[in-house]
Amino acid sequence: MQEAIAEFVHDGDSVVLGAALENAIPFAATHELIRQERRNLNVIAPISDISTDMLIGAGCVAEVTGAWVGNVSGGMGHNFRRAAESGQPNPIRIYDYSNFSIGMAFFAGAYGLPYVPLKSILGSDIVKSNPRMKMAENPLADEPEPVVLVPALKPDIAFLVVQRADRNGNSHIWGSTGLTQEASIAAEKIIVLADEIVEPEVIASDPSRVLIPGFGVNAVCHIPAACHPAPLIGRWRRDNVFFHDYHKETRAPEEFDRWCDEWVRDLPDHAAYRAKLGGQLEELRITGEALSAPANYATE
Amino acid sequence: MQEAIAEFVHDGDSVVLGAALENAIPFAATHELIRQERRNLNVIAPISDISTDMLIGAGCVAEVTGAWVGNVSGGMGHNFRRAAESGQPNPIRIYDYSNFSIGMAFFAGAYGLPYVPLKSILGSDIVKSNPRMKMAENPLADEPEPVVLVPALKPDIAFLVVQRADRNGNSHIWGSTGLTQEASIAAEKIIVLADEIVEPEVIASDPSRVLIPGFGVNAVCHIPAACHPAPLIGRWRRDNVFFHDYHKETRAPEEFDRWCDEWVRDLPDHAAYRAKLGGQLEELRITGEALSAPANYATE
Amino acid sequence: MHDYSTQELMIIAAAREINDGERIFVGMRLPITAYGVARLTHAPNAVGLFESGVARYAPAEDMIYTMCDGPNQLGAAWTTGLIQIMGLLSGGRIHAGFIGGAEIDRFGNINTSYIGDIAAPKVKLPGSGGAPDIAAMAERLIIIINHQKHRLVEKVDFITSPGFLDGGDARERAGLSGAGPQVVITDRAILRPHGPENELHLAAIHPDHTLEEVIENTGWDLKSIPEVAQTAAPSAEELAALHQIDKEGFWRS
Amino acid sequence: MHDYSTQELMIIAAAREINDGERIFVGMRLPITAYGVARLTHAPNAVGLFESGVARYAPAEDMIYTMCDGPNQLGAAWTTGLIQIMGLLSGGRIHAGFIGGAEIDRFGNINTSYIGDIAAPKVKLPGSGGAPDIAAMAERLIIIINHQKHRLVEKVDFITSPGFLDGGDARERAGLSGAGPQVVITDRAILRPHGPENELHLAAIHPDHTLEEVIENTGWDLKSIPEVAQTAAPSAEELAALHQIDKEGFWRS
Repeated sequence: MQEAIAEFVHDGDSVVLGAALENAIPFAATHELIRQERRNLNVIAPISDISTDMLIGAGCVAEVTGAWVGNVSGGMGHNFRRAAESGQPNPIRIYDYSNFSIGMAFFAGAYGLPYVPLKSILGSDIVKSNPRMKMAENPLADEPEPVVLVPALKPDIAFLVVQRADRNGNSHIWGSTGLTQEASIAAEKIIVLADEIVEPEVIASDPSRVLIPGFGVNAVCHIPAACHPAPLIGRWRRDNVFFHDYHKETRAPEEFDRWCDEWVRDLPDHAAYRAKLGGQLEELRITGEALSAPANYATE
Repeated sequence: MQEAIAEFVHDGDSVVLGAALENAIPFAATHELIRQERRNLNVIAPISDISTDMLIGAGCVAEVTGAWVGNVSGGMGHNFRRAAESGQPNPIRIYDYSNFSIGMAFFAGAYGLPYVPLKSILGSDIVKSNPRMKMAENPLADEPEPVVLVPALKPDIAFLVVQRADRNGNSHIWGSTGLTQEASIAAEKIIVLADEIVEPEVIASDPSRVLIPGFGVNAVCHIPAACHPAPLIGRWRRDNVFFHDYHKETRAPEEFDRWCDEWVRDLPDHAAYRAKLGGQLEELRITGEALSAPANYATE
Repeated sequence: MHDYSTQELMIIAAAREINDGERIFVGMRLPITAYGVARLTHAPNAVGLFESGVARYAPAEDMIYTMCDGPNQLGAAWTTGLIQIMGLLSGGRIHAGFIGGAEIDRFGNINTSYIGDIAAPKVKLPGSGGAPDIAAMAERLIIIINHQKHRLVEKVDFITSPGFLDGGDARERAGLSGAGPQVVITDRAILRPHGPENELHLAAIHPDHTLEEVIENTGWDLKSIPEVAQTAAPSAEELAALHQIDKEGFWRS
Repeated sequence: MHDYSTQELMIIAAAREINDGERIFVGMRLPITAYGVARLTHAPNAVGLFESGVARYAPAEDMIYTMCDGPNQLGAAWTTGLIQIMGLLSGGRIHAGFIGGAEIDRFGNINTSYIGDIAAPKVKLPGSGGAPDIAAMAERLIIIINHQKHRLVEKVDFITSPGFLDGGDARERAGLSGAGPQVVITDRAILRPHGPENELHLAAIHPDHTLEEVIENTGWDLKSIPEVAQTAAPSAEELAALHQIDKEGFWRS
């Protein structure tokens, strides 16, 4: 993943880090972006728990495009608040969306619609505060019918965590996926963080479980627990304690710096992060089985 | 299914009969609509092979909304041509779409967008011939940028064929699905024709394979091979001979009438149809296994 | 002292707002428990939806911290994408949704975005999530909020999620299809819109709370509906259902 | 006599239009075989897409009559919905697409809808399918059609799928992003757009066919590019690949 980020992510890029809401968040990529000191990123995510807060604290972020930034366990994200309220460590520009409107903006970006006319964001001041959105009337309606025009979002790069992928990036994902498919297809480049690398035959045995086919993927990295402390269905439970600790240990800028040194900057890579977690991570590993009923694709 | 159609489908309704293109076409429902002599239907389907042609020949149709009407094996659909060219057995109104534009019209209907602005139908005379579509400029663009506004389609009822469902309508579908999900959700009512009825636990073992959840379904009918002569992945192969025979045996109105008596009107129900097919149907049954790799949903 | 906590009363009051067979946008924490109580008592056929892409019949069997946690997905009716689930809302298929907030005003508008000036906020709140979409498009909106003067304000600094906007028919004129906030459940009382202005009025006071206290803790000049009731105490059945769900007594204290 | 049929020559000419690594919208019949030949020869990393919701690397192993048949889905790279697959086209991610038609005109516009008047058509053709979307949005359009005077016409009665519209920069002015028809492969010749008008010109004549015959069977005054070539005969490798795919010799006769 070091090489993939070095090659594909540039200062100033718009980066989707997790589009599945509170699960499958690519924290391993968040860490590596901090270690490689990327700057002026536009972080795009509907909700990515503390991933966005970490990047802001580490000074990587110029813009935030999203629906919610914080710590689902602890409430606020301290770095996000500091940046928004007092420009520390640097001011950030915030583009507010609701979950459905950012979803439809990704959808439009993925599938070639220049914009979408939405009704679900009517009445919200988000329409006034986000300069990308515009009020209009439905030109096809006989009676006046207000709509909000939301333009397509086309990020530079999307990181996604998947349960399993083959070496070519063909990926299986299950459980709720939030905006994973739309955000990834809308992005110019896709980097897959696979919890497990499997033979191509495993993925090909169930092409309907493919959310992102390999032909659109720029790099596949095998990183177990890349989602930690977020959960991944059937693989890893959520590390609730870690989220609480982050909330307690990042109240002041110098506290965040200490946290970030300890958990990110002083570690060479995600393997070292997993080693540091040790038994705490092993306890989150899902070892039970609740298997899906098979689907038959036979032709004769 | 007789009861479901008697209760839920009325003369003049707009009906989606197959949205998965050339597979999983609900021919069993097509037959029953003919037997119950529904009239003035607006048949909506991107491509439904000979289903639409049969309904037109039987005098059930006033309007056709779709992208292609014919016989994939034989080319033209004779009844469709007769109705369009000479108003036999009755004139029909045709609303032409391309596949993507009808797909996005269903999408808009399903998810509450009043219309969608499309570029993929620019330059086609379909925009001129279909009065529902309208040329416009992208109001968010700095330079003039033409788009075609396509309004939402909200059918009265959608029939869909699924590989398996539980008694509450929770349904698993796999293989390519065309517009099944969007068309069904856009419809006011959904009737599921299940090739197999399984215990709820089977469906619940894999909620990511659910395309249509049961809480939106108005009726579930257990009809094996409801798709015949179209294929259903992992269940039934396509009956190519049947399509060819239909093409040969429906060239003139009286020929179609004979065909329709033999295969539809003179049969009381789909069980009788399957019995009439006998060994021809059994040869199409898929008995082999090419099973999907399992997905794990365990939580611990 | 009662045999139930204030939070348990709030949960049960929220459960009573769910009708059988309805599709409900459930949030986390208190509403998810309310949904569970409703399913076990008067609404066994309700369906719960979560914006991440989950629909469930029975609520999750184990404790969940986020809607994406494993137990909320195991045995779900549907695990899919956000657009499929929130699209049902946008498509007008959802009967009711729960939301909370940092501030609510007398027309039921909710702020979860900015306290103070947008350009230089005194407090930057986490943001909207899917709340604006729920507030705009669910047939009914159910709001849960703590009853404090700085939370129930005359006018919110920022309308994240629309209630009745400026009141009267402003909501309808803005093109919003859902009926808007039909109930606000606090730790002291229950408010409901009343009259042609659709202003939130006091509708019921929880046991052991007083009119004066409620008025004092409300940031606008709170009016009452003609006959203010006392919130009905939880029935034995309701409490049993709640205890069945809240095995560890998380909401009891 | 050659060791290949006209249809085999057309398939191989079509295969040569596919570059390695490209994403190709494959239609049924002749193009699907061309895609298979290209994968086995010079384009082993091409990806084939089918509008019903299928993407494949290797072509189907067994004979298929429709893109939805089982063998086209078994072992696919992706079986999904139409919007996901055609959305890639609309999103500008597709390098080339194949379409056919009942009529084509000198600007590469294609009719598969109405012969004669729309209101009272002489022939009602089956319609567009996804062809307009492919014609509008694929980077390049590859057209295959039988070379007959009533098919290659001065002006089509109805533009189902846009080529260069009225010629020149009309296509660009109409807002279409793809480069339009880059080649028309017939059973007699190969045409390509040429000159500022983007009119289809004769680019190559198949072996055993003559300039006079091609002109005579074209419904407009067909001009030629400066140096008209003879279509290169299939190489041994190309024919071997074709025979490997077309085991039953369906295209040989």
